[in-house]
Amino acid sequence: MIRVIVQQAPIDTSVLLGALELPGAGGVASFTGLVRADDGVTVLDLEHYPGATEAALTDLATAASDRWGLIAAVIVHRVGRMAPGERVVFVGTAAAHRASALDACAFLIDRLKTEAPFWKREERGADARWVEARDADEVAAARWRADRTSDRPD
Amino acid sequence: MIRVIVQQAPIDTSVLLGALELPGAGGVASFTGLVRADDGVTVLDLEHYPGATEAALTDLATAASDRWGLIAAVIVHRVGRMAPGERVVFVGTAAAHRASALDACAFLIDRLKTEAPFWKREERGADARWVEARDADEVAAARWRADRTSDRPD
Amino acid sequence: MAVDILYFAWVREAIGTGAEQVTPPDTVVSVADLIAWLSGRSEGHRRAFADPDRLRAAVDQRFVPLDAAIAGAREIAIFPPVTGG
Amino acid sequence: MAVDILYFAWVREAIGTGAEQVTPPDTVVSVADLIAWLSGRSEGHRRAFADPDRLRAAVDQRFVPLDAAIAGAREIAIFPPVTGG
Repeated sequence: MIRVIVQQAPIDTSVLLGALELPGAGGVASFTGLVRADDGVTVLDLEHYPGATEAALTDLATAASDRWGLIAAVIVHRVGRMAPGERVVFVGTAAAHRASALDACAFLIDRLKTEAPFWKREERGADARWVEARDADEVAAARWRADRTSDRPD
Repeated sequence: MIRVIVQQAPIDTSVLLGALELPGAGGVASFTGLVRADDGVTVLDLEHYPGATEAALTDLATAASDRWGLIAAVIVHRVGRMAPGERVVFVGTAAAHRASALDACAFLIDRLKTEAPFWKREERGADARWVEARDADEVAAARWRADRTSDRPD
Repeated sequence: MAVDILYFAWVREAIGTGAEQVTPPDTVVSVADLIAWLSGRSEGHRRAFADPDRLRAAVDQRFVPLDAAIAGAREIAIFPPVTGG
Repeated sequence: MAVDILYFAWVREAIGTGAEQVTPPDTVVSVADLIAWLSGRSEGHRRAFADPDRLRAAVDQRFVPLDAAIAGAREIAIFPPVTGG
């Protein structure tokens, strides 16, 4: 089961997490990204490339499913304006064993950061600036690019 | 915030996941372990060592908090009899950045498997057997024993 | 041949529009050629495209390097490195 | 001196009780000594402790290797390798 959603509405993580608990699943992993509430940001505004975004996320979810034999992979990304503390993104995976679910979840959020066409604009009161891409995100994504199998057992 | 619970009651993951979204948290990671519904098990019965269990889980959560500078670490483990599809364990972490939350979450479930005094007994109809410890779990736990820092950037 | 050009984030803001249709000459073969050619359209284009190292592109919704050919493309998007998640 | 002994999982089942109080002689210094000494208490103990490689132990609720000393211990638990999570 692959599910990819780009939405304006707030993300309901409890519904998403529960939906991953499918027959055969021994482990469900999730990652939720939040607007940091501690760095002076008053609004996070997220722009995306409609159509291309959904295609990129579907490609990632399919790649993770194939590589780790997932039972389910879900990616939900919010766009538009959001406040500190709100959820920006949810990634969830289900697999027979925990290592597959955990590795696939980390893979999806790492790769999403560099491969899905979203752009963040931070507002701090009247000041607004586009967030710069981080080299560290490229490094994190590159970890998964080599066709290395996990160093953890399943 | 460190929270460790050993309980007979079903685990409510949505409440636990939501409670990790504290100020300063940019990433929340979770792992939920489920009774596999596909291998003929009709009942999973979980025994533990009261007192020692809570101490072991608290030690693990504290170690993870210190190592990754977590904002929150939560471990909830169910004991007693449960049916296929039910949740056995929930591990959740919150950190400023995603890598810390993800690594700490994997660390907690890997180490819990070999260091917390729980024992699983599987029933398949009238047949019951104690689950054998798996070498693979020792290997997974050993990954974290060396004081290696994560190979992913924060 | 006419092609739809899309802009996102600060590229869109600098140019002042998120989409336009253009008909580049035959000498425009790659995305990089297109960017150089578009730079002449306005002061906003010139500013947005001043440093091609800061630009990324997609042809028909697939990410491509800037030296990718644009022959046959219907939709070309030009934007900064992505920052989602 | 009297010490509380706890058993878990199949060790508990083989012995037929989850807890007992014993007073080992002074020659019983380590957990391994204790296990060998307890083996003589019943057929169930003998079966449970037949293969010490399959046993783990905790002294006063802290995991210890089987060669750990038990001097001063109030509570010693003997059990199979753990299988939680």
